[in-house]
Amino acid sequence: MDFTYDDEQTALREAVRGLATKAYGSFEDRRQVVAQAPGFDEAQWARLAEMGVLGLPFSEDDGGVAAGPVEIGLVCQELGRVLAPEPFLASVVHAGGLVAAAGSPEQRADLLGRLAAGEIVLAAADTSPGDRWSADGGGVTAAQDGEAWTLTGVRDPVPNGARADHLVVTALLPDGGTGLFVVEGSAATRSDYAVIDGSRAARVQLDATPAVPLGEPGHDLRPTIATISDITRIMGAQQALGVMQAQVASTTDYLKSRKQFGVTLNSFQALTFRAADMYVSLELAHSVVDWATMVVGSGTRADIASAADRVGLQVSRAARHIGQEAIQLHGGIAMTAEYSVGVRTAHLAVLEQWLGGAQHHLTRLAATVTDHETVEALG
Amino acid sequence: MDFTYDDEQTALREAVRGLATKAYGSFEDRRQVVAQAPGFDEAQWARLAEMGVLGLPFSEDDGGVAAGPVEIGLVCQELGRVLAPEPFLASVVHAGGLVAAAGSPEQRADLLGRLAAGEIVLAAADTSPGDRWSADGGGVTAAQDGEAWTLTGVRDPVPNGARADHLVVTALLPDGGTGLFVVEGSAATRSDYAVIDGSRAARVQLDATPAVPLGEPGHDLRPTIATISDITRIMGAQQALGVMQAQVASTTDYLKSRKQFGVTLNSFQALTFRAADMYVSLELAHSVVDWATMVVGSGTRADIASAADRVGLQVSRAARHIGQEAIQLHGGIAMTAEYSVGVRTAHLAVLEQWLGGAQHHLTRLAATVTDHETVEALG
Amino acid sequence: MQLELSAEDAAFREEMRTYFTTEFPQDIRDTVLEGRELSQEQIVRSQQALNAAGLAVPHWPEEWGGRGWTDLQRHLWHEEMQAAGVPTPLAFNASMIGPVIAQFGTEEQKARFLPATANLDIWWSQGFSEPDAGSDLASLRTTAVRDGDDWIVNGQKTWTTLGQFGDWIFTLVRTDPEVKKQAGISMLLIDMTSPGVEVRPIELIDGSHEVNEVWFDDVRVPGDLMVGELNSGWTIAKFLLGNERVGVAPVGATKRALATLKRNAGDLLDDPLTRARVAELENELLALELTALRVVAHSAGGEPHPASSVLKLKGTELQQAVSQLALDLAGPGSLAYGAEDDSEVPGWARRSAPTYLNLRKASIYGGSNEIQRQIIARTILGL
Amino acid sequence: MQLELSAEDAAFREEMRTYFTTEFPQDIRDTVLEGRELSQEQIVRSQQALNAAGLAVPHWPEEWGGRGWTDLQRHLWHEEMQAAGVPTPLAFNASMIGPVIAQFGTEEQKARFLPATANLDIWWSQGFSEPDAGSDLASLRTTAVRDGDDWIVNGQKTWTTLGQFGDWIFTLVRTDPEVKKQAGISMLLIDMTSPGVEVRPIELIDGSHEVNEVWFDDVRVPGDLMVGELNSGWTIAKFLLGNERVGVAPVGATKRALATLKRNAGDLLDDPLTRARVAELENELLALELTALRVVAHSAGGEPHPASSVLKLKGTELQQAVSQLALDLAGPGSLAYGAEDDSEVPGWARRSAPTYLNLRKASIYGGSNEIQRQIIARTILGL
Repeated sequence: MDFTYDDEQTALREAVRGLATKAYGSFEDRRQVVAQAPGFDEAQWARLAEMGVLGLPFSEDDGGVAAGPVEIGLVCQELGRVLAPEPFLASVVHAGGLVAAAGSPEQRADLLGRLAAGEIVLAAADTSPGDRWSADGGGVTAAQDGEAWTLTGVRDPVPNGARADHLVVTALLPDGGTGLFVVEGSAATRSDYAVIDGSRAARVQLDATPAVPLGEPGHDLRPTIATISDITRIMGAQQALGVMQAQVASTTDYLKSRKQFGVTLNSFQALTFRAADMYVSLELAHSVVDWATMVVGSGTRADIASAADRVGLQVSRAARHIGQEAIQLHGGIAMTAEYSVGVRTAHLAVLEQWLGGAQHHLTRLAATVTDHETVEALG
Repeated sequence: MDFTYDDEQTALREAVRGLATKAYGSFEDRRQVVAQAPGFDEAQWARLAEMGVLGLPFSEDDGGVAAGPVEIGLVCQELGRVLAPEPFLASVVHAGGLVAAAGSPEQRADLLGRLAAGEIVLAAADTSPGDRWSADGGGVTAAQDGEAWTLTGVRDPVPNGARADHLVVTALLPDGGTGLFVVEGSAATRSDYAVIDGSRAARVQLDATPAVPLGEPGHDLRPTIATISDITRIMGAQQALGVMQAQVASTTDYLKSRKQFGVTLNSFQALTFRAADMYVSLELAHSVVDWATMVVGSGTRADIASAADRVGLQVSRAARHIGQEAIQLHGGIAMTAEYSVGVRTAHLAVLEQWLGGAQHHLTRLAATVTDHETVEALG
Repeated sequence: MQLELSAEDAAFREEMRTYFTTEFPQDIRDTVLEGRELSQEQIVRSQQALNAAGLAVPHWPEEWGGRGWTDLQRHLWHEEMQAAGVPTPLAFNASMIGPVIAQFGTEEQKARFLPATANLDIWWSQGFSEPDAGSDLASLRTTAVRDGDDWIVNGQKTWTTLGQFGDWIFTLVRTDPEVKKQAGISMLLIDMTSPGVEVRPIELIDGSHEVNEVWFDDVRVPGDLMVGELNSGWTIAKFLLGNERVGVAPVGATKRALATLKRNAGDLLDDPLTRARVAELENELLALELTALRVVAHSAGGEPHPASSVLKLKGTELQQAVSQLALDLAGPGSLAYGAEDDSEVPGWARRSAPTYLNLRKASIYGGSNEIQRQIIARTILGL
Repeated sequence: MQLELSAEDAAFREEMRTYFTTEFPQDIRDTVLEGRELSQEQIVRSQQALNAAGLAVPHWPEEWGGRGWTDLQRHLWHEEMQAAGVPTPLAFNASMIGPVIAQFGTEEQKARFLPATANLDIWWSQGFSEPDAGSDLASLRTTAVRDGDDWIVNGQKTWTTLGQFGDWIFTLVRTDPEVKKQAGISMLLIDMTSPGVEVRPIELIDGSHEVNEVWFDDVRVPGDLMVGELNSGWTIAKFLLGNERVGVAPVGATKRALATLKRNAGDLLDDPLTRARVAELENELLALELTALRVVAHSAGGEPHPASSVLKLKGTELQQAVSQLALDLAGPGSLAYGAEDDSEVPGWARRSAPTYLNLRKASIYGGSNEIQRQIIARTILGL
């Protein structure tokens, strides 16, 4: 039982933090990058590839370095800390994760190799309008004609969908079950739009669009898809943790430096106590994020699903609390787009959707309370 | 639309406040009175009768003065303010209310006349172990033999049940439905016990115990019983309002006078802001209590039921908040039985049971949210 | 105690409801009811319609368009307006500078400004807040220095809501730097087309442009545009900010927002946790509305009722809570913030994230909730 | 990062679990598991059983019965103890005065007191709080004045938990009234059978008698019963109060309380709102337990980890929240507080109201939650 990074992990964190801070340590730089398509910095994407970050999760055969969830998580955390807009979570963790889990050796070597090299961007398209965090493929249907497959339907929102070179799409199979398909980005009808935190998403329309099945065609991949969604949630929670750490640090700094009524704000006990409560939320969330990340490394599909629910609930609640209090304790300045604090809160609101939202997870957990006597942290 | 007391109501309030404060303005006096059976002061009961308070709700024919819910409510509020242990709510509002609603003219004149005169105490027995605020009579069955009726079953808790001269008991009728019966207190097997706030309740065992039907025998009185329960809840909310007002006042006084670290506690902004939040809870609850009381005067059974749910939810939440914060802001002293603050919080916890509890009412209200577009304060 | 409206008040409410729902321009109401943004033209047209009906400035002196209503009647007017989706009259004009000029202005100022203010022929902006002041308004630094009969103004204001539409701005300026900070402040009316006035937009986190910085660089202001006595600005500002008892809490608008959300939610309301959240919010809104009624029923004379702070505090919390529920119900659809109108994601869901973020301001602007708690603790509880 | 326990720690935990669930006196565990009150005899017998098994004071110096465990092992010991319903060793002895005497005491004091303290042959009481001090401990007024080699003690202590059972009391007394208030305080050990010591019960709002006032009227205390240097009492008190990293939050006990409540709740768990409350509490308890593990895993040396305040704050909140859920589930049955044991209202429901009220103390005693927030704000956040 150990909650600390080892030396290699610490070195990786320092390296990623250095790269991320160099690019986005000044919030204005981030602001300019997200102001135009594709909403992130292609050069930074290449630098992340160079550092080996984009291939972290993938096996060496697939062009990666086979790092574990702790390493992937700390990258998410560091990127979250500076609101780095590069689509690591969407492209590497989620879409890349689906390819790694379901693709044939050739598909993995091709797609993941190019992804790790920073040559392409992938996007996962699994949500249709009205969907609420299901991974069952509804909204897009797959049709087969001999060896050829086509997809029809609408996916929206698809994070980074317009920029993606290839889309990894869930779809209902003709004989039941859900499959995974690769669609060329250019083959789909895509409308790019801004998300509230400055990131980009797209509506993706598929209309008998040619598609290539990932792995053996025609198999029901729902369990795989669900697990990769769960892992993505846990890594989204890591990203949120980085954001929340930055929120607490900014708020603390502000209370120490900002003067009103002739004194610094930390003279007002009502404010410092609220900062203390933010810290409590942060630390409790931190513990659950670390735990869930370790469960990814050692748990069964069911363990990972449960960990995703638990971290989803804890971090969604903490994100709401910390995001709102960070704005309130800063006052008006945090309402402006030029200042990082409010945008971080916007990003937390977006990450909640990645996580699945508190009530969704609470409902799932509530269904299980009579299945166990206690919830045990250690197995 | 008017939220103020008229001159007569104000005079009544002053009179009741005077009587209540004289008896229990010193908390030690209250403590001594509740320390022994019957848990209240018979002499004070007589004084309330003398002042006309015990007959307030009843018609003049029944020995009362036919006052409205506003008058009854302000009595509850004033008694709550000093934690007066006399069973006005249990005996006059609840049990008396059932007699007034269901009794024959003779029964009303007899029972209510003596109640108004302070000669007897009544208690309503409508709850059996495991019941959760239903008024359907379950737990006690009525049997008829010619003109004679007997009841069998257990009622527990029955507030003031051991002292009551007559018990007003709900029971399942042989042909279905629920009836109301009067049982001589001495005819039942009763175990008296203390409630956490110093009041008394009893387990009442009926074993083919003789009983007299209230009004025409054999009619299903569920709607009547439910409405009287709802009115009792609203009056219980009035009593809770008095308690909460006293809690906010005590807390404010304490923060102004108590010194720590060389200054009075109101130098600590975190504490004064929490007192401000207590005041907010109090005022919002006050508004709903006043409103629900007026609905008793002018609404239908359904309106009163809905008002009881709304006031039950609002006041239960406020009671929890204010009760807990009053203790916390006082610190250790409020944990002691010698000091009024903690006992007031205990009384609020007891009143929550009278009210029905937040979650019970929330569930009922949640069932209705799609029945209306908005909830309107004014008809 | 009496729950029913008097016959007179009931008739009054009916009159309001009828006007708002049948005579007022429908396109403007639709815009509000669907949660879209009003254009400048719509805001002006709205207020002019109200003014023509005698409903823009009912609380002003009767000589200048006021109606001599009771506070309860004003409350009913305000709630019916919100329930019908009619924009409330521009606060800077109707609730702020109008009453101030009526109270403190010269006869010339009244004649010059009040009719145009009521009719929104002049769009007023508010120039109080400054970058380093925040809740500590009295630490303002914008200066006005005598030059003959005129004042020369230099400095910067910020958080000037809708300043991009402003014709005139009422400002607090420091006219005596030597005295205790509250004592050296005056109020000046400044024509925003004057040389040296510059308005710079501030982009907010929801992508909106609703507040601005306003810079003053040697702006010359004629002496007859000072309101009230020299160095009496603080008194006037307190009057202006504490003037309002009616409509302090956005009760009607929040009720409407929740009702709309319920309609939009559809099947999502089958979830017992969601229903419970709605029920809890409806109950708290009822408590808030009843409290607002108690305040208007009790208020007397021109003094602000201290419970106004309760209304502001709880009112903004509930407004924010409804926006959070909308965000939660929108789910992944809330990401589609910038999607085109033909998106399958419904408009309410697409607007849920910006609305949630935008409304964080509600507990900051116009006296933060910390200031409200302080008022309650000090003024009401004596702490 | 590694979730699994090492083989050694897993074996350690198994050893603890086996002892607690198979060898420890069953009647004592049953009393705890059913939420009934332990008698004095049971508390003594419990600690003596633990001491015989080498499990009463594992964190003391090995010379005096300590085991040289890691913090993680102490955490596992503590959690397994709570999970099994084994009372934790009396804190006044095991966590407070024992470590203090071991750290600051003379060799004579160690030999005289430590074995008897570990074995609960001496029952210690704590004499720190005073009626007018509250959280401001350093403002204490009880005095000790030199008389030859002895000290004469006068004053009053309060909130002395279980003082009715106390044999000895460790006190903070003012030995120098002239200096700054923290500087003039010393620690004295006082035999509670000494002439002039009087213990008076304080009845609490749940009807329990667990705290007391202790009065000192010219109590003569031999000079060799001062712990540490003269006027070093404040340093010792800080050591004593900040000594604990393990078991700061009642995680295991609260988990057990919630598990028991679920079992008792039966059909009431069909209510989706109740299920959601349980699920939320279970998740927060998991977060708390994981945080406690992070703290023990990170702590090094004798310094208290500042996150202990997080554990205390959240731990007491959750403990209170579970007691509130019990009260809500008990419903009207919660009124039957004083009913006889043969009541049809189940025991857990009858105890729900006193437990709810009693646990309000959890956020007041032993460093109120306001003090914990202050420690977090100052020590951790530097505010």
